[in-house]
Amino acid sequence: MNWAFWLPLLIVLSSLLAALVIFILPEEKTKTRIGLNIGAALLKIVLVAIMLWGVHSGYQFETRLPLLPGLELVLRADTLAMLFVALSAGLWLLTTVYAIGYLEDSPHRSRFFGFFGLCVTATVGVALAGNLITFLLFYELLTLATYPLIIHRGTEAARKAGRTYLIYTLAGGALLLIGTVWLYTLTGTLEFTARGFLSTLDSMHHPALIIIFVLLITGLGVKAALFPLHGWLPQAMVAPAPVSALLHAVAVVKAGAFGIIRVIYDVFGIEFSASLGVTLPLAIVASVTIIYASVRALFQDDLKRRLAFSTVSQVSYITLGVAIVGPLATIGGIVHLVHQGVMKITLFFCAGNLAETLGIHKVSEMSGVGRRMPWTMAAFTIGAFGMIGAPPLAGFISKWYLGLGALQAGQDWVIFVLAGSTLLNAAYFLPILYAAWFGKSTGSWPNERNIGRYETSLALLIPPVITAILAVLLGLLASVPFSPLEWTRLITSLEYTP
Amino acid sequence: MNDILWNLLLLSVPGLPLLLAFPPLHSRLPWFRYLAVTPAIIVALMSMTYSIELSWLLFGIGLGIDGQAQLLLGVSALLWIAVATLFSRKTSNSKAVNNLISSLFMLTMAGSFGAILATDLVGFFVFSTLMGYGFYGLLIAGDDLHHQTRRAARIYLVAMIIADVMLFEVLLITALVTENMSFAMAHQGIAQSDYLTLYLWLVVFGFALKAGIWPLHFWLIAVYRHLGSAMAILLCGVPVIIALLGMLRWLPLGETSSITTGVTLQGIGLIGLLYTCFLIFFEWLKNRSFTMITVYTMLLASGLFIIAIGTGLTDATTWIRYENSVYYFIALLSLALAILLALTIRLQQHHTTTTATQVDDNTAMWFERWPATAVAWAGNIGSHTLPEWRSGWLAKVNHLGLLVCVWKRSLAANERNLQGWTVAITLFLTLAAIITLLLIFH
Amino acid sequence: MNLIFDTHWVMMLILLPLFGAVACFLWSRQAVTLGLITAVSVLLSVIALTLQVLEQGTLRYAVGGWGAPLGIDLYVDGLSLLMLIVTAVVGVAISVYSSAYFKPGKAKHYWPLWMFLWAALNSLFLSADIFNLYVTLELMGLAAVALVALSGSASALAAAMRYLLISLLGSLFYLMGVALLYHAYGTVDIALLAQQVESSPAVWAAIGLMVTGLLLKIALFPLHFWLPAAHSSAPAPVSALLSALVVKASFYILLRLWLDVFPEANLALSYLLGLLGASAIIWGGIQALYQTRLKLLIAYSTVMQIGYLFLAFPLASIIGWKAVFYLLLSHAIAKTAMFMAAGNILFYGGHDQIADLDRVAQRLPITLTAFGLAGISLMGLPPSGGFIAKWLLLEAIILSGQWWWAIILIAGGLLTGAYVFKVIGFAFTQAEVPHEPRMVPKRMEWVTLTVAVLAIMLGFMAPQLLALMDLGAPFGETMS
Amino acid sequence: MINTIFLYALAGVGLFSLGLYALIVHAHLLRKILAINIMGSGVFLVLVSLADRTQGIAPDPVPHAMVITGIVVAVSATALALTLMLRVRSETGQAELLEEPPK
Repeated sequence: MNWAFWLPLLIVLSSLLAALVIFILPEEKTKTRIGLNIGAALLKIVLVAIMLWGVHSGYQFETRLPLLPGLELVLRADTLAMLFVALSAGLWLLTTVYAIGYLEDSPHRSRFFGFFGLCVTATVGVALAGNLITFLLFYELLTLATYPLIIHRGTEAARKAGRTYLIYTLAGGALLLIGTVWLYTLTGTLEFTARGFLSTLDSMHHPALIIIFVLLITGLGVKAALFPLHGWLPQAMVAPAPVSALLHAVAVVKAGAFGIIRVIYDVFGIEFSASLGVTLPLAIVASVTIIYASVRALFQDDLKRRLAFSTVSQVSYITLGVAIVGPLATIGGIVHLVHQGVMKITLFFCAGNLAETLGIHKVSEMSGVGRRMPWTMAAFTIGAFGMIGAPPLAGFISKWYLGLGALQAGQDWVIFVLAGSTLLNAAYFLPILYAAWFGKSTGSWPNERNIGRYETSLALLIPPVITAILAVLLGLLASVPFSPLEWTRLITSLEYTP
Repeated sequence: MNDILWNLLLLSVPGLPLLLAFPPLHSRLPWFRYLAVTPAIIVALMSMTYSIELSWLLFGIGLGIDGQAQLLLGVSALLWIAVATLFSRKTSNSKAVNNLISSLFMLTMAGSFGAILATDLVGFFVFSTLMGYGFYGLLIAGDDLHHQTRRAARIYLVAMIIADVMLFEVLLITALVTENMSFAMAHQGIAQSDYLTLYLWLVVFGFALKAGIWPLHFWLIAVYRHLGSAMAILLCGVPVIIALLGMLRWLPLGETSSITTGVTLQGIGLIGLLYTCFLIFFEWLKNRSFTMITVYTMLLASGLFIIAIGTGLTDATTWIRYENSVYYFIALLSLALAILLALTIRLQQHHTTTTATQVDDNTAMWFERWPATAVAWAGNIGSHTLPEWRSGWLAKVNHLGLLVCVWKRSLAANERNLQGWTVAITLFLTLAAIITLLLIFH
Repeated sequence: MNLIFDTHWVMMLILLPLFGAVACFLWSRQAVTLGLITAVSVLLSVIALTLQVLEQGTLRYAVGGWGAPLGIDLYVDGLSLLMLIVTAVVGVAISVYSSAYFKPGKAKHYWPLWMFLWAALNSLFLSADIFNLYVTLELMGLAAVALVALSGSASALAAAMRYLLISLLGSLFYLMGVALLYHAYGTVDIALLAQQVESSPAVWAAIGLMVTGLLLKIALFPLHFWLPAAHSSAPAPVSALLSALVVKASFYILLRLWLDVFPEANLALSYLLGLLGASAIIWGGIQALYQTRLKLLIAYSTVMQIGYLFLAFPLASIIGWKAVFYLLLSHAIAKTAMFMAAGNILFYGGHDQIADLDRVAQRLPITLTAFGLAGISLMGLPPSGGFIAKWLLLEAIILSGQWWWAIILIAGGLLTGAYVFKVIGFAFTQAEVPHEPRMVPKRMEWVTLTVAVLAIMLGFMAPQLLALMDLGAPFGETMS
Repeated sequence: MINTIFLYALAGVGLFSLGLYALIVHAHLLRKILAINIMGSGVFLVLVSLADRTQGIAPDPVPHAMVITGIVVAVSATALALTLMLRVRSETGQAELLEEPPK
């Protein structure tokens, strides 16, 4: 058996097959479904671990299947891909555990977990895609797999959110498609290459390349929720909490951001992009998004909506880091892919716990909740401080490299964006913490239920606690080998001409 | 073997309080507040210079103990013991609140000890941030809280966050010029770089805000007005002293001279001194509040401190001569102030406090009212002397002002009284203006 | 192996369904069994023919040994072979579906007609001369009309009548063109004509007549007026047949003539066709979006998809032709699945009002999945046949520099998305079943799903299918 | 010089156009069916007349074969059309197509 060929495929298939089996599983076979879910998630983690080790030792993993004459479906494990794969595999397990706890006794679980698995499949595919067409393929699959999850509840609001989501993402996908095809007609290849494959192109084509860049980034920006294409994200928070968690931390939003990284680094090449003059406008768009979304977040009373705007803002850090041309900023942007994921998933898990256990959906209802659910709120606190960028949490590391990179690249204005964002983040997170810990509890919650022996059921409690601990460790142990930061350094060293 | 023991001991100074911050641990231990201080006392008593490098932590963090740190650690441990005693008396009825207060107590303690021991910029920053947030928590934890205290605490928080943002920029600048973030290396690196002036001003501004030095003292006074004795002692003994220490540690004193900066600082310190004298005088005439006078004394001392720093920056050689005395100065200052405060607050509690409510009205600071002030001002010059259309325009502005109010009210959904954000915005704008100016000059 | 390579599978493909039709007619009680046997044997014959062609290259077969110009020639190249294959695949699926769909009373009419239609289709794809094409076109039309009328309702009869008149009209236009061409060159053989045709007034008149006649039958905007009624009032399997195959057969003739017979440099006409195609996409899409009945929605979707096929005409590149041909194949499969799904829903709930679908949709997950998968292919989202086609078409558009077609293409994709998800959105709403439903036979649901999965699988078969298309170089010599 | 054969062809085209006109104008289905038949006759006339392409030699037999085939097709089509028409009339009470779209 040829591992180099099969491993990437297996990683994609592990969740795909599980999803397909779950689809046809009768609703009442709860145990089998849980076993399948957890088993597949564990299997994937093991496979990813093997591959991680392999990539680190210099093995090449690559799957190639013919798709069109001259174009192949390529799954390749490069360093950047591994970062995202490891993130999604790890968080998938936690989210699955969480979702099992969250959706206990609710209808349509087979459908839910089926699409859940598809969603992860698509995300992993996006991560492993070795060329733009493969990327596109999984990117669209992701749109399709998440739509049923968003409208899972079947309410009018959910349908509306789903519709908005589709309008945005399908239009974005169409732009991406045009850009991709156009690129293909110019170059005849779509293979991701470190430092890009376009710099050798005749300068006659440069105007076309700029248009292609805009097309691609706009298409990806929809999912990455770049201003003004972010409208769908706050609406999509009607989805069940595990879905929001996955959407915001790993799957959809990250796929967009990851795509932007791919396009800039492995299609255009960062230095070539800079010479085309397209990075500065992108950085400005990202900055506007960061500030704008933070300001919007201030005014949201719905907890999940506030978190959603926070996501819009935070994900643009990634774009910003990528658009500032310089290795340190790149590190900041890429590592934020992981850091934001871990922190935001914590926050959404906690929001879900509040909603599920106490029926709390609004910030204004959270007064004193820290005393009722200390573990949940402790995790939330860590996540929130991480978002603010307080040391030594994960968010601090990202901000550190972003700021440093900006200074190194001579783009001092970015510092103001970061500072402003820090203040705004503090402004919309700290009142929550304040209310939760120090507010007077009214004594009764909108819809309190007793789940389990602890403050809530263990399946709901353990995932956020683990991710919160991770958020601390990712910061504290940032310099340890195999940490995302060190891995990102490895990625970055490949992207810049020495 | 001895090394391992020392490592453990040094690590446990911030580590033990950090560990004890977990409710399951501290709720099962008796005397845990004193227990947490123990390593600090042991280290303070053993006279030895030792340092460790934790390269795996963050970007590499160093902890070390030398004469100066020992002195401060000792004093601060004493203060903590005193505060612990005061704290253990007043406990809340609710177990959850007690746990929360204890956790915050431990976190603040860990932060303050860690900051004293830190031998590099990042470490200091991490620990002082921990201390800052912890302290804010302590300020507002508790069942019956005066709403003015809550407000004052919020102002403290905003001031602290802004200071942290500035210090974060300092960190970035330092990281840009040097790989090694330890104080010694950072000083060397920054002294040779173009960023020196920017660095100096950011550090001074950031820590001055944290220490409440004139003219950035507004939060300090607001906070002190409504504090109990324990918290008052803690405030002067921990956040203020750590901030002063930060200035000493972060500035490349004795290694490089910057005449203009130094002289300007001396000037500011002097004006601060004069201003504080006035304050004390008026306070004496008006209220005879001993607490406030003590606080103003603190301002006085910090003014002196700034003059000293200014002098140090003007002339490196002078600094080296009296460097140690500055450390003694702040150590003694914190002790003296603590004792003074404890006494005055005791005194005050025996007298009836009738003045407090009158003072409350003045706590909204002038810049918190700036939108309204601006509109009022424009109204004054517009509606009386100018034709109709101008006043219509003003009405629109007024409307805008109303919008701001709506904005404020909508914020109130989160927390009843969130005027603190005006402070945040004003400060941020000021900060932006200053940094821009500095960048232009740079 | 010799058995495969020596048998005249070409003849088998025409004779088998013909015999099947007669047998079904004669032994109407066993019509279902006989029909299924015939369907499977046709499929096997097509497979055999494919092997044969792959081994021996393009095939020309003179029926009865007469040969052109007097006799009838049958010709197999990549184009016709793929049409045969898709017909066989769709045919088998529809046969299986129909075996459960029709009540015995209807089945005895349905099976002979359907077999007859199949025979007509197969012979149409195999015909090598333009007159023979006319005859088969006419036969196909008559069978199709009879099938539309099968349900016997007033609206179905009216639709069938209109369809018949249109069909006859189109055929006559076409025949007039054949007459003119024959007069000018004395032959009806496509290959011979291809060598001789030059630009002349008579040829132009012939082109005009034939294209008009065929467009009527293809139902290109604005000549589509008859299609929604006919396709939506027929029984579900018939709707599937009409949308997937019958319309495509007329397009196949047009493609053949355009590529081989009509002289180059008819630029204005090609642009006109492209423009009509673009209008069809937009108009059909908008109409589909506003329909309240599912089958009408699908029928308008066919109007729209036909528009796509005409985008290749102004591009006039090999890759463009391949793109639309691929689109034709994937649309045939996807539309079959879609109509079958609509049939299931209709079968179950007794109506196909979209607004009331939530009651039905939740109970038929397999059908809904099939509908969704087919929808993905129609939208051109990866991974599906539709995506490959769209990709190729975009590539051709960009290579030709006529970027405005790309806008139409994308807008069409989004419109498709809009109306597909308009339906799918109902799958997730919670609603009670108000009345006693009629259980849908498992066979119908699963065959629907199978066809839908096939529509997706087409996205992974592109290299093989495109290679098959190149057999005999129907689109021109140079390799793309 | 106007060839008689060409005249026939012209007549054929005339019939075709006449039929087309009638097909569009008349609403009654029988008239429409008749119109189609007339159009068909027109086409057959054209085919037959144009068969004489080469002067002097016996006419080309192929078009005749075509016309015969065509007539067969036309007869069966007409039969189907008439049956359908009768069914339509029995269902709707009139032998015309209603203009409004299906329900």
